[in-house]
Amino acid sequence: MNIDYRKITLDGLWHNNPALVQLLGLCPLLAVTASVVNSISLGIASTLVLIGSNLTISTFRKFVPDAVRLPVFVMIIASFVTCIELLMQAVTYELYQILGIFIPLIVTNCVIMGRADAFASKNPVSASLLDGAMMGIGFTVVLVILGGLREALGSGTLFADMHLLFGPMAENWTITLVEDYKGFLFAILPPGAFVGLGLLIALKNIIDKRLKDRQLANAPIIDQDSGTKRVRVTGLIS
Amino acid sequence: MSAVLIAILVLLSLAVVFGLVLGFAAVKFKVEGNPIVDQIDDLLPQTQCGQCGHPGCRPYAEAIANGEQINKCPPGGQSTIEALADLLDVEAVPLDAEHGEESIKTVAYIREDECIGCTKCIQACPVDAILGAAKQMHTVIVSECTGCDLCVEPCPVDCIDMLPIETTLNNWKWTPPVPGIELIATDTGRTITHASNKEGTPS
Amino acid sequence: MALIRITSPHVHKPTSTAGIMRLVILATLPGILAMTFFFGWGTLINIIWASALAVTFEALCIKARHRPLSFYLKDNSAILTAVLIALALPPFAPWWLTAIAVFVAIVIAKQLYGGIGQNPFNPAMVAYALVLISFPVEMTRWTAPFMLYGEGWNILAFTDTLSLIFGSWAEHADAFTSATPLDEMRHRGGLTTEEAWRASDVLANVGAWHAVSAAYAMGGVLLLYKKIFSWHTPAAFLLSLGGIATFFYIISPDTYADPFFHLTVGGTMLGAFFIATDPVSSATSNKGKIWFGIGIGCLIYIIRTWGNYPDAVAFSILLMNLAAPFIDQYTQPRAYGHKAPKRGMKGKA
Amino acid sequence: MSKIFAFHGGIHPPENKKQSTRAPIRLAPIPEQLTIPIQQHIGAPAKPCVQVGEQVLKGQMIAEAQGRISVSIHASSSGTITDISPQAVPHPSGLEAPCIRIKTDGQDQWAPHQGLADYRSLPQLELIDYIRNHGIAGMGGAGFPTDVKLHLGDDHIVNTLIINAAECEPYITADDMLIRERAEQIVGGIEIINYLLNPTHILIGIEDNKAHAIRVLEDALRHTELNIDIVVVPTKYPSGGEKQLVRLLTGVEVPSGRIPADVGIVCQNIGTVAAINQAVFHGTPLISRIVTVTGGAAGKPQNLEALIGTPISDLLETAQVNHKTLSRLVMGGPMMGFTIEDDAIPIIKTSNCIIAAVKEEMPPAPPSQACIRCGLCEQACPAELLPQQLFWFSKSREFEKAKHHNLFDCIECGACSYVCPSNIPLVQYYRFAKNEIRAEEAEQRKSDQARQRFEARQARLEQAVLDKEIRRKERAEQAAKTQAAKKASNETAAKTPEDNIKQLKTAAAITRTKLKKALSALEVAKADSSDNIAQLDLQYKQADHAAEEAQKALELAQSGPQVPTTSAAPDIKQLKTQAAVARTKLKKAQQALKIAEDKGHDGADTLRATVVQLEEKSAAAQLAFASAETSTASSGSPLLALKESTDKALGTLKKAEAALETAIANNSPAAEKMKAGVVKLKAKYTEALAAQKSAELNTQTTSAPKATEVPAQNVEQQPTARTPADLKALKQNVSIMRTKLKKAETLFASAEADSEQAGELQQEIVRLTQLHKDAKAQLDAEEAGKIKAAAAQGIDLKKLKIDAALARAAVTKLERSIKKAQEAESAELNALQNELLAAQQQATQFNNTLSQFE
Repeated sequence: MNIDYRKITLDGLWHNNPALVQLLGLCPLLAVTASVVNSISLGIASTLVLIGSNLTISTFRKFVPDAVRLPVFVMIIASFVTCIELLMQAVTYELYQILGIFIPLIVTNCVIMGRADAFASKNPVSASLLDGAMMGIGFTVVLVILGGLREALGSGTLFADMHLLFGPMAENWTITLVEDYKGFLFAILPPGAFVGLGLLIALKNIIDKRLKDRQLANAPIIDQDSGTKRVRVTGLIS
Repeated sequence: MSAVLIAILVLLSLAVVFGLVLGFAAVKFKVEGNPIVDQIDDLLPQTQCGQCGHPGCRPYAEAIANGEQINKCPPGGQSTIEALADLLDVEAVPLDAEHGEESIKTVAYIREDECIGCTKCIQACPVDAILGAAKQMHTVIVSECTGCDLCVEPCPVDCIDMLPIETTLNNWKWTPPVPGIELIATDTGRTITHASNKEGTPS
Repeated sequence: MALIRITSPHVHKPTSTAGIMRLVILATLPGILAMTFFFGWGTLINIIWASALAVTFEALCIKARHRPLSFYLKDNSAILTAVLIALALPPFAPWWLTAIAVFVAIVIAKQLYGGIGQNPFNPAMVAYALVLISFPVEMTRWTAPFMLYGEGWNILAFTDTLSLIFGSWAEHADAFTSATPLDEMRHRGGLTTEEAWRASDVLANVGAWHAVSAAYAMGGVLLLYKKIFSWHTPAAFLLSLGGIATFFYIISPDTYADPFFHLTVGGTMLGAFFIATDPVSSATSNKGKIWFGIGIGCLIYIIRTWGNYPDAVAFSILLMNLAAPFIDQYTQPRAYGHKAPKRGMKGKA
Repeated sequence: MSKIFAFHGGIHPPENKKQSTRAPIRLAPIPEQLTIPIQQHIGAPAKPCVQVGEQVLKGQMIAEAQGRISVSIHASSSGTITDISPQAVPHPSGLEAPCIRIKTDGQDQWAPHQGLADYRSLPQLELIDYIRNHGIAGMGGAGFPTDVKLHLGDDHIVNTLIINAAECEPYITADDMLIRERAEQIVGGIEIINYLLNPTHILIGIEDNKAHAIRVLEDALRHTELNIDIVVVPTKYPSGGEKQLVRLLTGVEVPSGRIPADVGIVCQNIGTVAAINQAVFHGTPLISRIVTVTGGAAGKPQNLEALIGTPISDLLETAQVNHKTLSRLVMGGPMMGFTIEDDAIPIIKTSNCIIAAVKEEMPPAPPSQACIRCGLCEQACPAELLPQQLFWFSKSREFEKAKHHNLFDCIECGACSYVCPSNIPLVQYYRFAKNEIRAEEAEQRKSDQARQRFEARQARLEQAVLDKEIRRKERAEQAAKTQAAKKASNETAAKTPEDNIKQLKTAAAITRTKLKKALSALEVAKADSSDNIAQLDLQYKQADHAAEEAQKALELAQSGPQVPTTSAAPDIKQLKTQAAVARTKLKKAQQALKIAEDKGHDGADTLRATVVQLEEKSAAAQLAFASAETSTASSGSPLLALKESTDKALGTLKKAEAALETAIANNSPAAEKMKAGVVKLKAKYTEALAAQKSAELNTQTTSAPKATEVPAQNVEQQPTARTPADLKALKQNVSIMRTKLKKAETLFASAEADSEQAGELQQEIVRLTQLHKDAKAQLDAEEAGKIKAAAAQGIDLKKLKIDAALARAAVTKLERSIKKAQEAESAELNALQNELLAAQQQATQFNNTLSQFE
């Protein structure tokens, strides 16, 4: 079987981006993207689970009967999420507390379930692994951009509290965009996340349209071989 | 260790219970056939023209149900594509030009003094809308003709024309009003084409 | 003689959307005058500033959407939105606050949804709610009526007001700010209503608020008379609010404010006559309008009395805007020749 | 006074009615040309019952009702029918529809007509038929045939009759003026309807802006015994809508999708009522109506009584319309009327108003803005719909939802469009949506039908394949059995009838050969007169031979009654042919003789002798044929042999033609000769056909008298009828008989007193009638035969045409393939081009021959 790795990569990052195109996993996406650090941590956690689950499911895909695949997938995903949760408790306890319920909620993240069912259960291990990684990265990127947007608008900073994730060396990563910023509460609140995501999707559509237009302008006009496909319904009465 | 054991046991028993439920459901709610084919077939224009690459409308309906593109039916045109998109909950795509273009509705007309009575068109007509016999001149039952133009090609003397259906007082239709100025460049498409072939309503 | 084919009807009532909008704007005049009289030039300056911004934003959006500019600008809807926002904001709201509000109203709440006639929410109220949530401090800085009047009824000069709005607010802010009667009533600590009335300066001056409300009501009655909107929404709105207030007032006059208070302070009258009656975002049928009004009235009382915010007209109207399509589905009038009205929606939603 | 029940919505557009009520109703002048559409009503179009060129009188029926829902149409004035063809008719589409056009003669001469002295003496059904025949259709709007509404008494209980005089549309005052000036007609009409429907309650609904009319009507109603209530309703559009008026006057709503009769109510327009009165009391059909001609461009706005079919231009002229300021011509009211582009469009039964508007009074609609859901349309809708919802659904083509929102309860009154501040053409959207829904439904029906037919066809084909398989097996079995049977017994087949036929065929072939020879002889004779004698001698011999053979065949036929008729019949045919041939030869010989005599040849004597002999032979052949004919009964398939011979001739002809083609293609020098040969062959073929024809003729002539059992003297009297193709004689015969019969009849009439003579005469008349009848029958049969013969000749042309078409098609196909070959730069190009040349030649050849024949 011929696997198009380039296509898988591009799909995950852009064409079939889980957050911007598939609109999956919106619950954590909208809830935790108030700051960059939250976004990064949730993104990484989701990506790890995604890679792990895709790998496992792809490996065992031939042994799982179709009728019971969903319970099996849930089991696998739940195991990985539990691992991640325990890991975060151990390493970044503060962050774990901030993200709270959204870490366990990764179990129900549609991105992971969706990729498991749509891709990993039908494709070989290497492709699934790449797909999990790319989908995860695509998801994380959107999370981070949205988080940055909201953090900048809402509290006038960027990369605040990064030490929660990266340890003491990240203490002074914080960038203050506007001194003495009063804060724009709307951006921090969930409605701001909705508006922000909407704008991001719009932006992606604009870029896509531009790309397509350019492609059309450059593409040579291919003469279509038309009218060859017609099939006669009726034959001779013999 | 006992905690792990208990967990495993609990999961096992859950698996057994749900497995039974699943097994029961698989037997009890088994779906026979595919009802969607009938629904798709209902939306297709039934011209049986074969332009989609299938021998008739029903085979195409079956193909659509199995995931074929919905834009291969020129007689149905954009409205059929939209109805199908609506039914199947997929995105409406423009008509595939490879299978032909949407044109005005026509019916076959046999120039009767040129007909030599070869019966080739009778054999070609999928809906038995041509009347005639060997060595006798043929004629088309206009009310039954679907305009599929399958009869045109077999005619050895090229005496069949596809004539557009004439507008009379009985089948005349009001033209849609020109959408106001609220129309923007990006939502042209269908509405514009509808508007372009009309005359005289307020603009 | 060039005869053309035109479909009937061939005559048309000389009304226009722009005319309706203009009339509504005119109907806000008594309210504007009253506000100016009691709270100084700030309201007027805000209206002008907001209108200028609104027209600019509207024009930019229309251009960006490749639509005919003058055709859309002529319908006066942007100015009406701006006037309503300016009336709802505190008279000395800083310039950027008004700017954000107008931007949200015109760009996000109206044009992004498809422009005039397409917005599910009242743009002015979306903007108001957004700035209220985002900038609680600025939004509660009202002035007390007559506070700007110095000795011998000299109102704070126009230029001073300008610098107050466009200059740095912080320097003067505390000199002028005061809570609204609803704030006072809500944050009165453990006092009974009776005690609150006696204790609060703001509540003592509540007459000015009553006057402003009366001015709005006047404009509303004018629109009613002109048949710009039907009586259903405002009547249902005011009656339900009054009814609930009366009910609770009778149960416990000490805990709950009297119905008259509820009807005549805050944005009640402005909401009842100018915002809830916005046809685009409200229910359609007469019956639907009644339910719509009742919903707003009830929500206002609930939020004012038990919610976090002292006034609730904006939230209530937005919530009911959300419910309007649903109400429409279930309040279709019975058509001629039908036994019962049809309910709900057939076909795919 | 009855109570008034309000209906929801409605609007108050400016009335503009005063302008046209100042002057009394005036008769419009009779136009030069009347254009009367054959469909002026709902239902089936009437069927024209006049011919172009026919003279018609005023009030004469020119198209009769067809089917239950239809009304007849009458000439509006006397004149000549000039045309029955599609003309522009009053319809929003501006399309054309079949119309009868009458060129008036200015006499305006009435056809005899008479009213009913006492309509109560007629049964109700007959009275309704009477009304239907007088072309009464609803004059308010839709033009529903009135008789159908009056017929309702049978399956509905009618308790209320509503006379609609509301006339709610602005500008229109036709009904208003009708009441003012002709109230007594209305009362009379109501009495007639009352007799037909027998309602318990009669209401006249009239808007309060017609004070004068109300007064007149009240006065008029004093003279009637009926209990009629005038209900004055407030002026509001559309209170004249049927459903709205029903609601206004009775408080009852007509259920959705039903008619008022379902709730016991019948509505009639006041104009219709007056028309019924005129029809019943005066016998005048509906040929004119009152039309309001008004509008800003009209110099003298007024009501005109115009003939149905009058072009609008005439009315505009009468009302002094200023064509410079006229910007829009509306037929009907400003709310529901439609614009017309052509002022030659005629007035029809439903045309109540023509508005010649100036630009200021009906300005072009400004561009529509976005809907702001202001709800004004909903407040105005008289059907209590949600116009803005319907608008969204119609615009986005969500017709299912539009239907759910009661789109089909919309009466298209236009009130919503009138009030819309955003100038949205709401009602236009609804009309469009209704149209689309109806079209979609029709399409759905059609596609269902197509599916059924397709499936039926598939099933049939499958069945056919199966059947064939079964038959094949059966045949195989059968064959095996026969094989076995053959082996068992060596049987000999009796082929007597077949032999007989073969013989006859040979005979026919021989005759044909002779014919050919005779022809060539004739040609040669023409070319060279000196060789006359020898040629004629040859002819004589041939004729002799033919006659002998005919004699033989005759003997065979006579002596063999045991021979089956099927085989004997062709024999007779042949005899006939031979007789005919002999006659022809005789004639030719006579001609030759004449020429010879003129030229003073010595051979003239011999020729003369030949002619005499030929005469004898011819007579003998004729005799033989006649006797053969009388001896055998004719049967169904006597033409077979002849047909076969014609087919053979055709075959030869075709072969020759093919040969000719190849010759031409090869540029052979013999081509010219061959061409001549082909022409000859064609002639021969034509002759064979003619023979066949005459044979057919004979069959008929012989069968006719036999079928009618002619008395003996009749046969004696008409021996000429026996000779074929003597149409003239037959005709004469018939006319003689007719004259005789007439004479006898007159005699009989004058001699009535004398009973004895009368008896005799009567017998004579009976006999003569019989004779006349027979002669006529023969003549008819003869003529029928002729027609058939003509058809037979047609076959020839047909075949040729087919060949020509095939050749043409071949040329086009070749051209196409050459094109392809050119594109592909194929090596076959040369070969193809040659082929094309040949095909083209062939095609031209055919075309030439074809043109000779056509």
